[in-house]
Amino acid sequence: MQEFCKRGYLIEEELPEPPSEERLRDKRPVAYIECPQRIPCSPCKEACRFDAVIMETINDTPKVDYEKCTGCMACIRVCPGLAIFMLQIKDDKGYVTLQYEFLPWLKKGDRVLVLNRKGEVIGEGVIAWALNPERNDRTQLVTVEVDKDLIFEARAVKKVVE
Amino acid sequence: MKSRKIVCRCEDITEEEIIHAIEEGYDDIESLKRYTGATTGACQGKGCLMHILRILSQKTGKSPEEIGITTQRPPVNPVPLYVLAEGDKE
Amino acid sequence: MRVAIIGSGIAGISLAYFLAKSGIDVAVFEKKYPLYGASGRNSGGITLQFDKPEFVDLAKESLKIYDRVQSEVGFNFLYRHDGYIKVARNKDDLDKLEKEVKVAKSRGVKAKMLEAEEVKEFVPDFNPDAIVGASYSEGGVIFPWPVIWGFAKGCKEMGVEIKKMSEVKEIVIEKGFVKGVKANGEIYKADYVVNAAGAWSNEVSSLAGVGLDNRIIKEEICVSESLKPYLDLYILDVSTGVYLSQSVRGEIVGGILGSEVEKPDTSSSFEFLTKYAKKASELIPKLKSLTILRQWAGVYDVAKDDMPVVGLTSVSGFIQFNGLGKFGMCIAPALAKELAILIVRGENRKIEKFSPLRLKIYH
Amino acid sequence: MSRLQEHPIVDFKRGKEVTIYFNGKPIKAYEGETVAAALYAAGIRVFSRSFRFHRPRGFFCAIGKCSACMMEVDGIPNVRICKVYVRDGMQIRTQNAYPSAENDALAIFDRIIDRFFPHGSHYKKFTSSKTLREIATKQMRKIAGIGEFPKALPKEEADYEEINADIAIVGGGPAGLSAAIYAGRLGAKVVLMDENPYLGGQLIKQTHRFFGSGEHYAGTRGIRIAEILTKEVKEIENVDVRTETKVFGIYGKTVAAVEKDRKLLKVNAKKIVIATGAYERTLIFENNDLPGVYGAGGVQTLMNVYGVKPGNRGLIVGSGNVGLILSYQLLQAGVDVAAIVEAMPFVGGYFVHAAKVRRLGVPIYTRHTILKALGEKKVERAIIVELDENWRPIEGTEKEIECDFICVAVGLSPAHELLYQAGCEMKFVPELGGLVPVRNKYGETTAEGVYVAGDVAGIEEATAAMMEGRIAGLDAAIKLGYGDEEAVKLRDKIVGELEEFRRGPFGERILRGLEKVVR
Repeated sequence: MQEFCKRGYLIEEELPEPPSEERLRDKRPVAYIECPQRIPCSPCKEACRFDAVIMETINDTPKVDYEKCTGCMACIRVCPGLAIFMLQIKDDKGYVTLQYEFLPWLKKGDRVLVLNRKGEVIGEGVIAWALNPERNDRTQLVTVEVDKDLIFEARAVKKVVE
Repeated sequence: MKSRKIVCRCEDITEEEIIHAIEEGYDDIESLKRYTGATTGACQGKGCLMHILRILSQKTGKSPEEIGITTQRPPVNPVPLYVLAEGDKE
Repeated sequence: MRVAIIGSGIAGISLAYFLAKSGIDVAVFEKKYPLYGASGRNSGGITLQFDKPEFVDLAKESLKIYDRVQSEVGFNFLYRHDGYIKVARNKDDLDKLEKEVKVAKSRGVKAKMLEAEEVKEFVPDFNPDAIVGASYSEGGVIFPWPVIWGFAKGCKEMGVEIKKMSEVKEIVIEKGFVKGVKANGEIYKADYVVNAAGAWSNEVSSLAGVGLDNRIIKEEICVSESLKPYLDLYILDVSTGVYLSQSVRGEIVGGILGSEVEKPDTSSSFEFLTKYAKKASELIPKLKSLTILRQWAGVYDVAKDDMPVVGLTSVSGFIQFNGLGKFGMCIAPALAKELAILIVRGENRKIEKFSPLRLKIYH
Repeated sequence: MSRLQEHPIVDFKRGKEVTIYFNGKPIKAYEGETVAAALYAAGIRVFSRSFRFHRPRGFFCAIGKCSACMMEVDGIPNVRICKVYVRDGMQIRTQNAYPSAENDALAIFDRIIDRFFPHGSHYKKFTSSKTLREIATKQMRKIAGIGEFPKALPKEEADYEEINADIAIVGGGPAGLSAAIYAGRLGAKVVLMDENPYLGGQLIKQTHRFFGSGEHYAGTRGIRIAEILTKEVKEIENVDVRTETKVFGIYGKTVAAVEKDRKLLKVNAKKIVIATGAYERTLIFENNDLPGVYGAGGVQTLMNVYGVKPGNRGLIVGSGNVGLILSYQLLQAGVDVAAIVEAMPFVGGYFVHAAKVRRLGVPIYTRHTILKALGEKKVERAIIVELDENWRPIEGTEKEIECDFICVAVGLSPAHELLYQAGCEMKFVPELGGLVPVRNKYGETTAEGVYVAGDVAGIEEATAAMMEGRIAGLDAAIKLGYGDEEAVKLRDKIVGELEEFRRGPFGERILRGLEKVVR
């Protein structure tokens, strides 16, 4: 059984190969899928209209062709495992879009705590964009603005309770 | 409250008591069921049959297949008499 | 002298107890597990009211034996001597009860007829309009499981071996004499082999080449969920065959007297549930608010003339102890005591009338 | 009050407010809630007292299968209040406890009974004389027994109906629904029975998005899949859907059930598909019967169906998909999760489910298990302990966990009873979760005409349950002469998809189990 199953989170060496700096700085975000285990699940592949998610059989782990990925977010809308993150860099700011399914819903401008894969708080961030949950069957997509070096760390947010 | 490991919730039988009954010679599943009352209560074994099988298997060394299980009788859940009576088309 | 008994029901196990007490070397061969047969499936009704005087005497004697054995082996059979009521829904059945009450009283048993209304004194919610009359006699409810375990405990303490999962496949006979039995591939030498196999007695008898064609009766029964004490005595509706009692643990145990089947079959049926629910709730309407927790069935055997089949056969050493019908719990211990005497001494006039040789066997 | 006013995924539609009486005390409730959910929301934790030790027992399975919530309802004894819906003015009384289950004088039994009446003493003590035995037996009768003899006749009028059908389907979860839809579409006369007022079985409690393939609604929430399948089945008029219908027995090809607790339903069918799912496995540890120790399904029903918070801070035992998903669902309901303990050295369910809760700060202790639950009448704390390689607790590694409920999510066991009644050849297969029937690849068991589909055939994903349901439904209808080669092709296509679905590492264990039972 793979090491990450002993911990419940991925560490540096186990992360999928990252998109190029150039792709990250494109004006369209790119999908980054942290789904290392061969499980029978294919909604991300079936949702992608640009064949950017590669899976021969339903049990293969999804690989993203970062060039083909248009950042349309079709995959992140349906991922059952909440394992997909849209990444983008602008100037010295990093943007991570993740699935959020908690109350109270988040709004643009909300200040949030940013947590890493182990649930440790690694800083604060601001919500740059938030999809209305009703438009994605109660899975809100939110983009959190963080320091650009944290886009491979920031994996969860919690609303700062004023 | 005394610390107990409850195997059969309906008849209130602890793991220790099940093991004690097996050692007393009620070491086949049907005799163990009748002597301890396990699986004969309100849930008819839904909560404890698998544990009885496991404990018997550990104590006697027999496989669950050899041990077998108690006869699975209708009704699967309790049935009101006044409803059943309606079906008597004599 | 060594005796092999086939069947660990009330007949086989009580015989083993009496033989062991007289110092005989006994082994009991049980096809499955003790209580697998009718003795583990009945509702424990004990009555002293019969239409045959022999049965009344045997039942009285058996009750005394139960009392003595409980003290000897230190095992409580949870017997409650709260009485036994038989109700009748028509005149003919009521007349039969009157005859039974006369027979019972003639053998010193307290028994009387009751008006329909009087049943309410024993059972608060009883519906007197459902019946035309009833009888009341001594008797009550015993719990069959500890009865068998109690006798078995006594037997084991006297060195009797009770072999579970040991079906007798062969009875060894040489020149008309029994030599032993074969089970699980091993021969057990014995001078006497006793056929106490209940509903399987015909099959066992044929292993010894002795004809036996007892009728096989299948009887279905069920329990409700557990309740505080409500019904103390045992009720049998002789017209519909429905009977009711309450176990010590609180379940209402009820069933319908059986009907003949080809071969032993203990499957459950839908029709039993609906008939039982209808007929039982006619007697006690509030039963309608109860739920049935489990239904099962048992099988027993009864000879063509409804009398027990007890005694020696044409094959010397092969002994019949079956055909007890639905009265096994009531009369087996007394018969076992007499049969033990027959085996030890070679003859016992008291049970002459139950000898298998009386039966004309057609098969 | 622990009723959820709002929830990210589920909108709780609360009915009209009513008042029910619990041991005489008025309790506020809402129509559509079960009595158990209403009492629980009112903070009542002790529902009954156990048979011998008079230990406190509370809400546990939530699906009417255990004995912990039996009470007297309007004079009728032994009613499981987790399956009874609130009605205004209901009189609910606890049983076998004086003065009440909350404060029971006989609770003293739990401390003294071992010294005076060790187990088996009801047979072995006070046996020397006839009078002593009779007194002992009389006392035993008084202490035994749970409910009192009924004080009232049932209110409802009983009814009876007999139906002849091509296919009777027992269980309206993902497997049963799929079987009914696919057999119904071929024209077969189908009767679909489910014990709940809603169809969808487990789906109704699964607020998360499903795995599997898009063709089987992957990416959609379990509760939405239930709505889709329910709509699909109700569009087929030759499928007779009977909800609140509890099948209690199979007698040959007759399926017997009770509909809405008042009608006896007898269905004579040519084929039977058994899709009754599975029960929660219980775990044996000290005080595992304390109110507050729940099966994961019980908590999901309470929280996701009736919108009642199980407590404020829970310990989850077991890290299979159920335990992991439940932890996430608890966080969504605003309930804190103290930790997840897992006896194996690694997480049992899908890694992504573990990652979901790990990144929200929930610790996962692998190689750990629960040693005991602590509390006077309900869970107040728990002790967990580390295990060595051969699964034995390591002295000194005990840790105390603050929590007010414990969810046991250590796997499911197939609901085997009806299959034994139908006479199917059964085998004990640990890889499939317990006792499962021998069958062919279309799900037909050794009992001719009796099919099996879903978790009752072996514990697997809902996607597999839907595929098995479709295959069984198609095959049963085909064998009755419905459908043409298209139907046969469709059935075999799905059989192929199911084999493909099981080819991943998570399918290995299932395939090993299936080798023992598929012929």
